Amino acid sequence: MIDSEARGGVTLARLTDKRLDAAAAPGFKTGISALIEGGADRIVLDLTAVSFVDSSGLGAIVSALKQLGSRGDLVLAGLQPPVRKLLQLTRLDRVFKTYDTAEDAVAALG
Amino acid sequence: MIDSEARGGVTLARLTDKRLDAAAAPGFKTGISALIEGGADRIVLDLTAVSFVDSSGLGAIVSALKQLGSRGDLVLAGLQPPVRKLLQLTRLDRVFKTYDTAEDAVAALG
Amino acid sequence: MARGQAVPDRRVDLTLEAAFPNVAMATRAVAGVCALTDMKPEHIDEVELGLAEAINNVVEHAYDGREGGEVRVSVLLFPQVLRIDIEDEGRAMDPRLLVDPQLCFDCGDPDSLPEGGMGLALIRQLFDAIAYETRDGRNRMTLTRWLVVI
Amino acid sequence: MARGQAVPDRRVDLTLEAAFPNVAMATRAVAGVCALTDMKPEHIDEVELGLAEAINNVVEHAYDGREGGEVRVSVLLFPQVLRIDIEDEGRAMDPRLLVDPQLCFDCGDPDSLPEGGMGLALIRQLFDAIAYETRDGRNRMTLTRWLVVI
Ligand SMILES: Nc1ncnc2c1ncn2[C@@H]1O[C@H](COP(=O)(O)OP(=O)(O)O)[C@@H](O)[C@H]1O
Ligand SMILES: Nc1ncnc2c1ncn2[C@@H]1O[C@H](COP(=O)(O)OP(=O)(O)O)[C@@H](O)[C@H]1O
Repeated sequence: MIDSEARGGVTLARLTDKRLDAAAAPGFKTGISALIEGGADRIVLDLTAVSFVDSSGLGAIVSALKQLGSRGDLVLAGLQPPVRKLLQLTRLDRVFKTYDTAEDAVAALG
Repeated sequence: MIDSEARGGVTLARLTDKRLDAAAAPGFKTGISALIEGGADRIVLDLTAVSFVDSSGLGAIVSALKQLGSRGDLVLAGLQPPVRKLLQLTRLDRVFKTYDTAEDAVAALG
Repeated sequence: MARGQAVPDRRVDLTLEAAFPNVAMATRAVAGVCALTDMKPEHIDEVELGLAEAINNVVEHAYDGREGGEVRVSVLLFPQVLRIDIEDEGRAMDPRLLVDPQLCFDCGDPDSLPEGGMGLALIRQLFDAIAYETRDGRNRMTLTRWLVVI
Repeated sequence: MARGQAVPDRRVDLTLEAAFPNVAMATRAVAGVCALTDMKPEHIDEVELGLAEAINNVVEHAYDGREGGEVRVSVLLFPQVLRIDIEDEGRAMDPRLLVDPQLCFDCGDPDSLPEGGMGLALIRQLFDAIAYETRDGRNRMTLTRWLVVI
Protein backbone atom coordinates (compact mmCIF):
# COMPACT_ATOMS: atom_id res chain seq x y z
CA MET A 1 0.00 0.00 0.00
CA ILE A 2 2.92 2.39 0.73
CA ASP A 3 6.00 1.91 -1.44
CA SER A 4 8.87 3.73 0.21
CA GLU A 5 12.28 4.61 -1.07
CA ALA A 6 15.20 6.61 0.42
CA ARG A 7 16.28 9.56 -1.73
CA GLY A 8 19.28 10.99 0.10
CA GLY A 9 17.83 12.15 3.38
CA VAL A 10 14.32 12.28 1.96
CA THR A 11 11.81 9.41 2.18
CA LEU A 12 9.65 9.11 -0.90
CA ALA A 13 6.45 7.31 0.15
CA ARG A 14 4.25 6.40 -2.77
CA LEU A 15 0.63 5.31 -2.25
CA THR A 16 -0.18 2.48 -4.63
CA ASP A 17 -3.97 2.28 -4.12
CA LYS A 18 -6.50 4.49 -5.87
CA ARG A 19 -8.34 5.48 -2.73
CA LEU A 20 -7.33 6.72 0.68
CA ASP A 21 -10.74 6.51 2.34
CA ALA A 22 -12.17 5.32 5.64
CA ALA A 23 -11.55 1.71 4.61
CA ALA A 24 -7.90 2.37 3.72
CA ALA A 25 -7.01 4.96 6.37
CA PRO A 26 -6.11 2.54 9.21
CA GLY A 27 -3.66 0.62 6.99
CA PHE A 28 -2.13 3.84 5.76
CA LYS A 29 -1.78 5.13 9.31
CA THR A 30 0.03 1.98 10.43
CA GLY A 31 2.36 2.10 7.43
CA ILE A 32 3.30 5.75 7.61
CA SER A 33 3.68 5.60 11.37
CA ALA A 34 6.12 2.69 11.00
CA LEU A 35 8.14 4.72 8.50
CA ILE A 36 8.36 7.64 10.94
CA GLU A 37 9.29 5.37 13.84
CA GLY A 38 11.94 3.86 11.57
CA GLY A 39 13.57 7.29 11.31
CA ALA A 40 11.95 8.96 8.29
CA ASP A 41 11.70 12.65 9.08
CA ARG A 42 11.54 14.36 5.70
CA ILE A 43 8.71 12.65 3.84
CA VAL A 44 7.28 13.17 0.37
CA LEU A 45 3.84 11.56 0.15
CA ASP A 46 3.30 10.80 -3.52
CA LEU A 47 -0.45 10.75 -4.20
CA THR A 48 -0.15 10.47 -7.99
CA ALA A 49 -2.08 7.17 -8.05
CA VAL A 50 -4.78 8.38 -5.66
CA SER A 51 -8.01 9.59 -7.23
CA PHE A 52 -10.02 9.86 -4.02
CA VAL A 53 -9.31 10.90 -0.44
CA ASP A 54 -12.02 11.47 2.16
CA SER A 55 -11.78 13.22 5.52
CA SER A 56 -10.69 9.97 7.21
CA GLY A 57 -7.80 9.63 4.77
CA LEU A 58 -6.87 13.26 5.17
CA GLY A 59 -7.12 12.89 8.94
CA ALA A 60 -4.61 10.03 8.73
CA ILE A 61 -2.20 12.27 6.79
CA VAL A 62 -2.66 15.00 9.43
CA SER A 63 -1.92 12.46 12.12
CA ALA A 64 1.39 11.62 10.42
CA LEU A 65 2.25 15.31 10.30
CA LYS A 66 1.55 15.57 14.02
CA GLN A 67 3.62 12.48 14.76
CA LEU A 68 6.56 14.10 13.00
CA GLY A 69 6.05 17.28 14.99
CA SER A 70 8.67 19.99 14.72
CA ARG A 71 11.50 17.55 14.04
CA GLY A 72 10.39 16.77 10.50
CA ASP A 73 8.49 17.69 7.41
CA LEU A 74 5.81 15.97 5.33
CA VAL A 75 4.81 17.33 1.95
CA LEU A 76 2.34 16.14 -0.69
CA ALA A 77 2.97 15.51 -4.38
CA GLY A 78 0.90 14.59 -7.43
CA LEU A 79 -2.52 15.70 -6.18
CA GLN A 80 -5.38 14.84 -8.51
CA PRO A 81 -8.18 17.44 -8.70
CA PRO A 82 -10.53 15.75 -6.20
CA VAL A 83 -7.73 15.56 -3.63
CA ARG A 84 -6.77 19.18 -4.17
CA LYS A 85 -10.43 20.11 -3.74
CA LEU A 86 -10.62 18.30 -0.39
CA LEU A 87 -7.57 20.21 0.83
CA GLN A 88 -9.20 23.49 -0.19
CA LEU A 89 -12.57 22.68 1.39
CA THR A 90 -10.95 21.74 4.70
CA ARG A 91 -8.52 24.69 4.40
CA LEU A 92 -5.68 22.27 5.04
CA ASP A 93 -4.17 23.62 1.84
CA ARG A 94 -2.77 26.29 4.18
CA VAL A 95 -0.98 23.61 6.16
CA PHE A 96 0.42 21.20 3.58
CA LYS A 97 3.04 22.13 1.03
CA THR A 98 2.14 20.53 -2.29
CA TYR A 99 4.20 19.83 -5.41
CA ASP A 100 3.13 18.83 -8.88
CA THR A 101 5.41 15.82 -9.02
CA ALA A 102 7.25 13.64 -6.53
CA GLU A 103 10.54 14.63 -8.17
CA ASP A 104 9.83 18.33 -7.55
CA ALA A 105 9.03 17.58 -3.94
CA VAL A 106 12.15 15.46 -3.39
CA ALA A 107 14.29 18.22 -4.90
CA ALA A 108 12.66 20.84 -2.67
CA LEU A 109 13.11 18.82 0.53
CA GLY A 110 16.53 17.44 -0.32
CA MET B 1 -33.16 14.59 -29.77
CA ILE B 2 -32.34 14.53 -33.52
CA ASP B 3 -30.98 17.79 -34.93
CA SER B 4 -31.24 17.60 -38.71
CA GLU B 5 -29.76 19.76 -41.39
CA ALA B 6 -29.78 19.58 -45.20
CA ARG B 7 -26.33 19.48 -46.75
CA GLY B 8 -26.96 19.53 -50.48
CA GLY B 9 -28.83 16.30 -51.10
CA VAL B 10 -27.55 14.77 -47.87
CA THR B 11 -29.40 14.91 -44.54
CA LEU B 12 -27.09 15.28 -41.57
CA ALA B 13 -28.96 13.93 -38.55
CA ARG B 14 -27.15 14.58 -35.29
CA LEU B 15 -28.14 12.78 -32.09
CA THR B 16 -27.98 15.21 -29.18
CA ASP B 17 -28.43 12.78 -26.26
CA LYS B 18 -25.64 10.73 -24.72
CA ARG B 19 -27.48 7.44 -24.90
CA LEU B 20 -29.44 5.59 -27.53
CA ASP B 21 -30.83 2.84 -25.34
CA ALA B 22 -34.14 1.06 -24.81
CA ALA B 23 -35.54 4.19 -23.14
CA ALA B 24 -34.51 6.45 -26.03
CA ALA B 25 -35.05 4.08 -28.97
CA PRO B 26 -38.79 4.75 -29.50
CA GLY B 27 -38.26 8.52 -29.69
CA PHE B 28 -35.34 8.06 -32.05
CA LYS B 29 -37.39 5.74 -34.24
CA THR B 30 -40.23 8.24 -34.51
CA GLY B 31 -37.82 11.08 -35.33
CA ILE B 32 -35.75 9.28 -37.94
CA SER B 33 -38.85 7.77 -39.52
CA ALA B 34 -40.38 11.25 -39.88
CA LEU B 35 -37.19 12.45 -41.58
CA ILE B 36 -37.36 9.58 -44.07
CA GLU B 37 -41.04 10.13 -44.74
CA GLY B 38 -40.22 13.80 -45.23
CA GLY B 39 -37.99 12.80 -48.14
CA ALA B 40 -34.53 12.26 -46.62
CA ASP B 41 -32.91 9.44 -48.55
CA ARG B 42 -29.19 9.95 -48.04
CA ILE B 43 -28.69 10.18 -44.29
CA VAL B 44 -25.59 10.67 -42.16
CA LEU B 45 -26.32 9.69 -38.57
CA ASP B 46 -23.86 11.65 -36.45
CA LEU B 47 -23.26 9.71 -33.22
CA THR B 48 -20.44 11.93 -31.94
CA ALA B 49 -22.37 12.83 -28.77
CA VAL B 50 -23.47 9.26 -28.10
CA SER B 51 -21.42 7.32 -25.57
CA PHE B 52 -23.75 4.34 -25.28
CA VAL B 53 -25.96 2.35 -27.63
CA ASP B 54 -27.62 -0.93 -26.70
CA SER B 55 -29.22 -3.53 -28.98
CA SER B 56 -32.56 -1.69 -28.84
CA GLY B 57 -30.92 1.50 -30.08
CA LEU B 58 -29.04 -0.38 -32.74
CA GLY B 59 -32.25 -2.16 -33.74
CA ALA B 60 -33.87 1.25 -34.23
CA ILE B 61 -31.03 2.28 -36.54
CA VAL B 62 -31.44 -0.97 -38.48
CA SER B 63 -35.14 -0.28 -38.78
CA ALA B 64 -34.38 3.12 -40.35
CA LEU B 65 -32.05 1.41 -42.82
CA LYS B 66 -34.82 -1.02 -43.75
CA GLN B 67 -37.34 1.80 -44.10
CA LEU B 68 -34.99 3.46 -46.61
CA GLY B 69 -34.63 0.19 -48.49
CA SER B 70 -32.82 0.25 -51.80
CA ARG B 71 -33.84 3.82 -52.62
CA GLY B 72 -31.50 5.39 -50.06
CA ASP B 73 -28.44 5.17 -47.89
CA LEU B 74 -27.78 5.60 -44.19
CA VAL B 75 -24.24 5.82 -42.85
CA LEU B 76 -22.83 6.35 -39.35
CA ALA B 77 -20.31 8.95 -38.20
CA GLY B 78 -18.40 9.75 -35.03
CA LEU B 79 -18.64 6.37 -33.32
CA GLN B 80 -17.27 6.30 -29.79
CA PRO B 81 -15.46 3.08 -28.81
CA PRO B 82 -18.44 1.45 -27.01
CA VAL B 83 -20.65 2.01 -30.05
CA ARG B 84 -18.01 0.63 -32.41
CA LYS B 85 -17.72 -2.39 -30.13
CA LEU B 86 -21.48 -3.05 -30.29
CA LEU B 87 -21.35 -2.98 -34.08
CA GLN B 88 -18.50 -5.48 -34.04
CA LEU B 89 -20.17 -7.83 -31.57
CA THR B 90 -23.40 -7.89 -33.56
CA ARG B 91 -21.42 -8.08 -36.85
CA LEU B 92 -23.48 -5.17 -38.12
CA ASP B 93 -20.13 -3.48 -38.83
CA ARG B 94 -20.38 -5.45 -42.09
CA VAL B 95 -23.63 -3.68 -42.91
CA PHE B 96 -23.09 -0.05 -41.90
CA LYS B 97 -20.57 2.24 -43.52
CA THR B 98 -18.87 4.30 -40.82
CA TYR B 99 -16.87 7.54 -40.98
CA ASP B 100 -14.70 9.21 -38.38
CA THR B 101 -16.49 12.53 -38.64
CA ALA B 102 -19.84 13.79 -39.92
CA GLU B 103 -18.00 16.00 -42.42
CA ASP B 104 -16.22 12.98 -43.90
CA ALA B 105 -19.52 11.18 -44.20
CA VAL B 106 -21.33 14.10 -45.82
CA ALA B 107 -18.49 14.46 -48.34
CA ALA B 108 -18.63 10.74 -49.15
CA LEU B 109 -22.41 10.69 -49.65
CA GLY B 110 -22.63 14.11 -51.38
CA MET C 1 -15.65 -32.19 -2.38
CA ALA C 2 -17.45 -29.72 -0.13
CA ARG C 3 -16.91 -26.19 -1.25
CA GLY C 4 -17.86 -23.21 0.90
CA GLN C 5 -19.59 -20.11 -0.37
CA ALA C 6 -17.04 -17.34 -0.95
CA VAL C 7 -17.70 -14.03 0.78
CA PRO C 8 -17.17 -10.95 -1.38
CA ASP C 9 -14.85 -8.17 -0.22
CA ARG C 10 -17.42 -5.57 -1.09
CA ARG C 11 -21.05 -5.63 -2.05
CA VAL C 12 -23.89 -3.34 -2.94
CA ASP C 13 -27.45 -4.23 -3.95
CA LEU C 14 -29.47 -2.09 -6.32
CA THR C 15 -33.23 -2.15 -6.66
CA LEU C 16 -35.12 -0.49 -9.42
CA GLU C 17 -38.67 -0.40 -10.63
CA ALA C 18 -38.90 -2.22 -13.97
CA ALA C 19 -39.00 0.64 -16.46
CA PHE C 20 -36.54 1.42 -19.25
CA PRO C 21 -35.47 4.85 -17.93
CA ASN C 22 -34.25 3.19 -14.71
CA VAL C 23 -32.07 0.66 -16.51
CA ALA C 24 -29.34 3.21 -17.17
CA MET C 25 -29.36 4.13 -13.46
CA ALA C 26 -28.34 0.56 -12.66
CA THR C 27 -25.87 0.09 -15.51
CA ARG C 28 -24.14 3.42 -14.83
CA ALA C 29 -24.01 2.54 -11.13
CA VAL C 30 -22.27 -0.74 -11.91
CA ALA C 31 -19.90 1.01 -14.32
CA GLY C 32 -19.04 3.40 -11.48
CA VAL C 33 -18.36 0.48 -9.15
CA CYS C 34 -16.12 -1.16 -11.75
CA ALA C 35 -13.77 1.82 -11.46
CA LEU C 36 -12.78 0.38 -8.05
CA THR C 37 -11.18 -2.54 -9.84
CA ASP C 38 -8.27 -2.58 -12.25
CA MET C 39 -10.60 -3.10 -15.21
CA LYS C 40 -9.75 -1.10 -18.30
CA PRO C 41 -12.34 1.43 -19.50
CA GLU C 42 -13.21 -0.68 -22.53
CA HIS C 43 -13.90 -3.67 -20.31
CA ILE C 44 -16.14 -1.55 -18.09
CA ASP C 45 -18.01 -0.52 -21.25
CA GLU C 46 -18.52 -4.20 -22.01
CA VAL C 47 -19.96 -4.90 -18.58
CA GLU C 48 -22.25 -1.89 -18.95
CA LEU C 49 -23.55 -3.11 -22.30
CA GLY C 50 -24.05 -6.72 -21.23
CA LEU C 51 -25.82 -5.66 -18.07
CA ALA C 52 -28.07 -3.24 -19.98
CA GLU C 53 -29.13 -6.09 -22.25
CA ALA C 54 -29.88 -8.35 -19.29
CA ILE C 55 -31.94 -5.75 -17.41
CA ASN C 56 -33.72 -4.61 -20.58
CA ASN C 57 -34.78 -8.23 -21.04
CA VAL C 58 -36.20 -8.36 -17.54
CA VAL C 59 -38.22 -5.18 -18.15
CA GLU C 60 -39.35 -6.27 -21.60
CA HIS C 61 -39.83 -10.01 -21.21
CA ALA C 62 -39.97 -11.05 -17.55
CA TYR C 63 -42.34 -8.17 -16.73
CA ASP C 64 -43.73 -7.85 -20.29
CA GLY C 65 -43.19 -4.10 -20.21
CA ARG C 66 -45.67 -3.74 -17.33
CA GLU C 67 -44.63 -1.23 -14.68
CA GLY C 68 -44.46 -1.92 -10.99
CA GLY C 69 -42.19 -4.96 -11.09
CA GLU C 70 -39.01 -4.86 -9.08
CA VAL C 71 -35.54 -5.70 -10.38
CA ARG C 72 -32.72 -6.38 -7.99
CA VAL C 73 -29.13 -6.12 -9.15
CA SER C 74 -26.47 -7.28 -6.71
CA VAL C 75 -22.89 -6.31 -7.35
CA LEU C 76 -20.24 -8.43 -5.64
CA LEU C 77 -16.54 -7.74 -5.82
CA PHE C 78 -14.25 -10.64 -5.06
CA PRO C 79 -10.46 -10.32 -5.31
CA GLN C 80 -10.44 -11.67 -8.86
CA VAL C 81 -14.05 -11.76 -9.92
CA LEU C 82 -16.93 -9.38 -10.50
CA ARG C 83 -20.29 -11.07 -10.03
CA ILE C 84 -23.60 -9.46 -10.87
CA ASP C 85 -26.90 -11.13 -9.94
CA ILE C 86 -30.06 -9.90 -11.62
CA GLU C 87 -33.29 -10.99 -9.96
CA ASP C 88 -36.92 -10.54 -10.86
CA GLU C 89 -40.28 -12.03 -9.94
CA GLY C 90 -41.72 -12.03 -13.43
CA ARG C 91 -42.04 -14.63 -16.14
CA ALA C 92 -39.19 -17.14 -16.15
CA MET C 93 -36.94 -17.51 -19.17
CA ASP C 94 -36.32 -20.89 -20.74
CA PRO C 95 -32.66 -21.35 -19.71
CA ARG C 96 -31.98 -23.29 -22.92
CA LEU C 97 -32.15 -19.94 -24.73
CA LEU C 98 -28.79 -19.17 -23.15
CA VAL C 99 -26.99 -22.21 -24.51
CA ASP C 100 -26.06 -20.91 -27.92
CA PRO C 101 -27.87 -17.72 -28.87
CA GLN C 102 -27.25 -16.87 -32.51
CA LEU C 103 -27.00 -13.72 -34.56
CA CYS C 104 -27.93 -14.79 -38.08
CA PHE C 105 -28.46 -12.50 -41.00
CA ASP C 106 -27.49 -12.07 -44.61
CA CYS C 107 -25.52 -8.86 -45.22
CA GLY C 108 -26.80 -8.70 -48.74
CA ASP C 109 -30.45 -8.93 -47.76
CA PRO C 110 -31.63 -5.85 -45.83
CA ASP C 111 -34.86 -7.58 -44.83
CA SER C 112 -32.89 -10.17 -42.88
CA LEU C 113 -31.14 -7.60 -40.69
CA PRO C 114 -31.98 -7.90 -37.00
CA GLU C 115 -33.99 -5.21 -35.24
CA GLY C 116 -34.00 -7.30 -32.07
CA GLY C 117 -33.02 -10.71 -30.81
CA MET C 118 -29.45 -9.62 -30.18
CA GLY C 119 -29.55 -9.35 -26.37
CA LEU C 120 -28.73 -12.89 -25.29
CA ALA C 121 -25.99 -13.25 -27.90
CA LEU C 122 -24.40 -10.04 -26.62
CA ILE C 123 -24.63 -11.12 -22.99
CA ARG C 124 -22.94 -14.42 -23.86
CA GLN C 125 -20.08 -12.61 -25.53
CA LEU C 126 -19.62 -10.01 -22.81
CA PHE C 127 -19.35 -12.19 -19.69
CA ASP C 128 -17.11 -15.11 -18.83
CA ALA C 129 -19.90 -17.14 -17.26
CA ILE C 130 -23.68 -16.91 -17.17
CA ALA C 131 -26.11 -18.88 -15.04
CA TYR C 132 -29.89 -18.68 -14.78
CA GLU C 133 -32.19 -20.26 -12.28
CA THR C 134 -35.78 -19.94 -11.13
CA ARG C 135 -36.69 -20.78 -7.56
CA ASP C 136 -39.86 -19.95 -5.61
CA GLY C 137 -41.09 -17.62 -8.34
CA ARG C 138 -37.82 -15.70 -8.33
CA ASN C 139 -35.58 -15.69 -11.41
CA ARG C 140 -31.89 -15.01 -11.07
CA MET C 141 -29.35 -14.47 -13.82
CA THR C 142 -25.76 -14.54 -12.59
CA LEU C 143 -23.17 -12.79 -14.73
CA THR C 144 -19.52 -13.34 -13.91
CA ARG C 145 -16.51 -11.56 -15.23
CA TRP C 146 -12.91 -12.41 -14.37
CA LEU C 147 -10.86 -9.41 -13.30
CA VAL C 148 -7.58 -11.17 -14.03
CA VAL C 149 -6.28 -13.61 -16.59
CA ILE C 150 -5.73 -17.01 -14.97
CA MET D 1 -50.52 26.13 -0.66
CA ALA D 2 -50.80 22.40 -1.20
CA ARG D 3 -47.78 21.06 -3.00
CA GLY D 4 -47.68 17.58 -4.45
CA GLN D 5 -44.73 15.24 -4.19
CA ALA D 6 -42.64 15.35 -7.37
CA VAL D 7 -41.97 12.05 -9.11
CA PRO D 8 -38.40 11.53 -10.29
CA ASP D 9 -37.67 10.65 -13.91
CA ARG D 10 -35.35 7.90 -12.85
CA ARG D 11 -34.55 6.20 -9.60
CA VAL D 12 -32.38 3.49 -8.17
CA ASP D 13 -32.05 2.37 -4.55
CA LEU D 14 -28.84 0.98 -3.15
CA THR D 15 -28.53 -1.12 -0.02
CA LEU D 16 -25.28 -1.94 1.65
CA GLU D 17 -24.18 -3.55 4.84
CA ALA D 18 -22.67 -0.91 7.11
CA ALA D 19 -18.92 -1.51 6.68
CA PHE D 20 -16.29 0.86 5.38
CA PRO D 21 -15.27 -1.24 2.35
CA ASN D 22 -18.85 -1.06 1.05
CA VAL D 23 -19.02 2.72 1.22
CA ALA D 24 -17.00 3.14 -1.97
CA MET D 25 -19.39 0.73 -3.74
CA ALA D 26 -22.22 3.16 -3.07
CA THR D 27 -20.30 6.36 -3.76
CA ARG D 28 -18.85 5.03 -7.02
CA ALA D 29 -22.31 3.82 -8.03
CA VAL D 30 -23.73 7.28 -7.51
CA ALA D 31 -20.80 8.85 -9.38
CA GLY D 32 -21.61 6.50 -12.25
CA VAL D 33 -25.25 7.56 -12.20
CA CYS D 34 -24.25 11.24 -12.23
CA ALA D 35 -22.71 10.69 -15.66
CA LEU D 36 -26.30 10.49 -16.97
CA THR D 37 -26.70 14.17 -16.15
CA ASP D 38 -24.87 17.16 -17.57
CA MET D 39 -22.80 17.50 -14.41
CA LYS D 40 -19.15 18.32 -14.94
CA PRO D 41 -16.61 15.76 -13.73
CA GLU D 42 -15.48 18.06 -10.90
CA HIS D 43 -19.06 18.36 -9.68
CA ILE D 44 -19.46 14.60 -9.75
CA ASP D 45 -16.29 14.39 -7.64
CA GLU D 46 -17.93 16.73 -5.14
CA VAL D 47 -21.05 14.57 -4.90
CA GLU D 48 -18.87 11.50 -4.44
CA LEU D 49 -16.92 13.13 -1.60
CA GLY D 50 -19.96 14.52 0.19
CA LEU D 51 -21.79 11.22 -0.06
CA ALA D 52 -18.75 9.30 1.21
CA GLU D 53 -18.66 11.55 4.29
CA ALA D 54 -22.36 11.01 4.92
CA ILE D 55 -22.23 7.22 4.59
CA ASN D 56 -18.99 6.98 6.58
CA ASN D 57 -20.81 8.81 9.38
CA VAL D 58 -23.64 6.29 9.30
CA VAL D 59 -21.16 3.40 9.55
CA GLU D 60 -19.07 5.09 12.23
CA HIS D 61 -21.67 6.90 14.33
CA ALA D 62 -25.20 5.67 13.61
CA TYR D 63 -24.03 2.04 13.79
CA ASP D 64 -20.99 2.76 16.01
CA GLY D 65 -18.78 0.73 13.71
CA ARG D 66 -20.78 -2.43 14.46
CA GLU D 67 -21.36 -4.67 11.46
CA GLY D 68 -24.72 -5.96 10.31
CA GLY D 69 -26.55 -2.66 10.06
CA GLU D 70 -28.15 -1.76 6.75
CA VAL D 71 -27.68 1.51 4.91
CA ARG D 72 -30.07 2.47 2.13
CA VAL D 73 -29.06 5.08 -0.41
CA SER D 74 -31.77 6.22 -2.82
CA VAL D 75 -30.73 8.12 -5.91
CA LEU D 76 -33.43 10.20 -7.57
CA LEU D 77 -32.95 12.12 -10.78
CA PHE D 78 -35.38 14.96 -11.44
CA PRO D 79 -35.06 17.17 -14.52
CA GLN D 80 -33.07 19.78 -12.60
CA VAL D 81 -32.22 18.16 -9.30
CA LEU D 82 -30.25 15.22 -7.98
CA ARG D 83 -31.58 13.98 -4.64
CA ILE D 84 -29.85 11.36 -2.52
CA ASP D 85 -31.54 9.93 0.58
CA ILE D 86 -29.39 8.06 3.08
CA GLU D 87 -31.31 5.96 5.57
CA ASP D 88 -30.25 3.91 8.57
CA GLU D 89 -31.82 2.33 11.61
CA GLY D 90 -29.00 3.17 14.00
CA ARG D 91 -28.46 5.94 16.51
CA ALA D 92 -30.03 9.23 15.49
CA MET D 93 -27.91 12.31 14.99
CA ASP D 94 -28.76 15.55 16.73
CA PRO D 95 -29.91 17.56 13.69
CA ARG D 96 -28.58 20.77 15.27
CA LEU D 97 -25.10 19.48 14.41
CA LEU D 98 -25.95 20.27 10.80
CA VAL D 99 -26.77 23.92 11.37
CA ASP D 100 -23.32 25.38 11.19
CA PRO D 101 -20.57 22.76 11.41
CA GLN D 102 -17.18 24.42 11.79
CA LEU D 103 -13.65 23.62 10.77
CA CYS D 104 -11.51 25.46 13.31
CA PHE D 105 -7.76 25.17 13.65
CA ASP D 106 -4.67 27.28 13.96
CA CYS D 107 -2.29 26.79 11.04
CA GLY D 108 0.67 27.68 13.25
CA ASP D 109 -0.17 25.08 15.90
CA PRO D 110 0.18 21.53 14.62
CA ASP D 111 -1.58 20.14 17.68
CA SER D 112 -4.77 21.97 16.69
CA LEU D 113 -4.96 20.37 13.24
CA PRO D 114 -8.06 18.21 12.74
CA GLU D 115 -7.76 14.44 12.37
CA GLY D 116 -11.54 14.18 12.26
CA GLY D 117 -14.64 16.27 12.75
CA MET D 118 -14.55 17.44 9.12
CA GLY D 119 -17.37 15.33 7.71
CA LEU D 120 -20.43 17.49 8.40
CA ALA D 121 -18.65 20.68 7.36
CA LEU D 122 -17.73 19.04 4.07
CA ILE D 123 -21.26 17.76 3.47
CA ARG D 124 -22.63 21.26 4.07
CA GLN D 125 -20.26 22.73 1.51
CA LEU D 126 -20.83 20.04 -1.11
CA PHE D 127 -24.64 20.02 -1.37
CA ASP D 128 -27.15 22.77 -2.02
CA ALA D 129 -29.56 21.56 0.63
CA ILE D 130 -29.43 19.04 3.48
CA ALA D 131 -32.26 17.73 5.61
CA TYR D 132 -32.26 15.18 8.40
CA GLU D 133 -35.16 13.52 10.13
CA THR D 134 -35.79 10.56 12.40
CA ARG D 135 -39.11 8.75 12.27
CA ASP D 136 -40.08 5.35 13.68
CA GLY D 137 -36.46 4.50 14.44
CA ARG D 138 -35.36 5.30 10.91
CA ASN D 139 -32.97 8.18 10.21
CA ARG D 140 -32.90 9.83 6.85
CA MET D 141 -30.45 12.40 5.56
CA THR D 142 -31.56 14.05 2.32
CA LEU D 143 -28.85 15.60 0.16
CA THR D 144 -29.90 17.76 -2.75
CA ARG D 145 -27.84 19.17 -5.53
CA TRP D 146 -29.11 21.46 -8.28
CA LEU D 147 -28.16 20.33 -11.77
CA VAL D 148 -28.74 23.76 -13.26
CA VAL D 149 -28.22 27.35 -12.16
CA ILE D 150 -31.60 28.99 -11.51
N1 LIG E 1 -35.14 -12.04 -18.62
C1 LIG E 1 -35.95 -12.72 -19.47
N2 LIG E 1 -37.10 -13.22 -19.01
C2 LIG E 1 -37.92 -13.89 -19.84
N3 LIG E 1 -37.64 -14.14 -21.15
C3 LIG E 1 -36.51 -13.68 -21.65
C4 LIG E 1 -35.60 -12.95 -20.84
N4 LIG E 1 -34.55 -12.62 -21.62
C5 LIG E 1 -34.78 -13.11 -22.83
N5 LIG E 1 -35.96 -13.76 -22.88
C6 LIG E 1 -36.51 -14.46 -24.08
O1 LIG E 1 -35.43 -14.69 -24.98
C7 LIG E 1 -35.69 -14.06 -26.25
C8 LIG E 1 -34.40 -13.52 -26.87
O2 LIG E 1 -33.92 -12.43 -26.10
P1 LIG E 1 -32.89 -11.40 -26.73
O3 LIG E 1 -31.79 -12.15 -27.41
O4 LIG E 1 -32.44 -10.47 -25.63
O5 LIG E 1 -33.67 -10.59 -27.83
P2 LIG E 1 -34.95 -9.65 -27.71
O6 LIG E 1 -35.02 -9.19 -26.30
O7 LIG E 1 -34.69 -8.53 -28.65
O8 LIG E 1 -36.10 -10.50 -28.10
C9 LIG E 1 -36.72 -12.98 -25.94
O9 LIG E 1 -37.51 -12.66 -27.06
C10 LIG E 1 -37.53 -13.62 -24.81
O10 LIG E 1 -38.49 -14.50 -25.32
N1 LIG F 1 -25.03 9.79 10.67
C1 LIG F 1 -24.78 10.12 11.95
N2 LIG F 1 -25.41 9.50 12.95
C2 LIG F 1 -25.17 9.84 14.22
N3 LIG F 1 -24.29 10.80 14.59
C3 LIG F 1 -23.62 11.45 13.65
C4 LIG F 1 -23.83 11.15 12.28
N4 LIG F 1 -23.04 11.98 11.55
C5 LIG F 1 -22.36 12.74 12.42
N5 LIG F 1 -22.70 12.44 13.69
C6 LIG F 1 -22.19 13.11 14.91
O1 LIG F 1 -21.62 14.37 14.50
C7 LIG F 1 -20.23 14.44 14.86
C8 LIG F 1 -19.45 15.21 13.78
O2 LIG F 1 -19.39 14.44 12.58
P1 LIG F 1 -18.29 14.74 11.48
O3 LIG F 1 -18.24 16.22 11.25
O4 LIG F 1 -18.60 13.92 10.30
O5 LIG F 1 -16.91 14.33 12.10
P2 LIG F 1 -16.40 12.89 12.62
O6 LIG F 1 -17.24 11.86 11.96
O7 LIG F 1 -14.98 12.82 12.22
O8 LIG F 1 -16.59 12.92 14.12
C9 LIG F 1 -19.81 13.00 15.02
O9 LIG F 1 -18.70 12.87 15.90
C10 LIG F 1 -21.08 12.35 15.57
O10 LIG F 1 -21.17 12.54 16.95
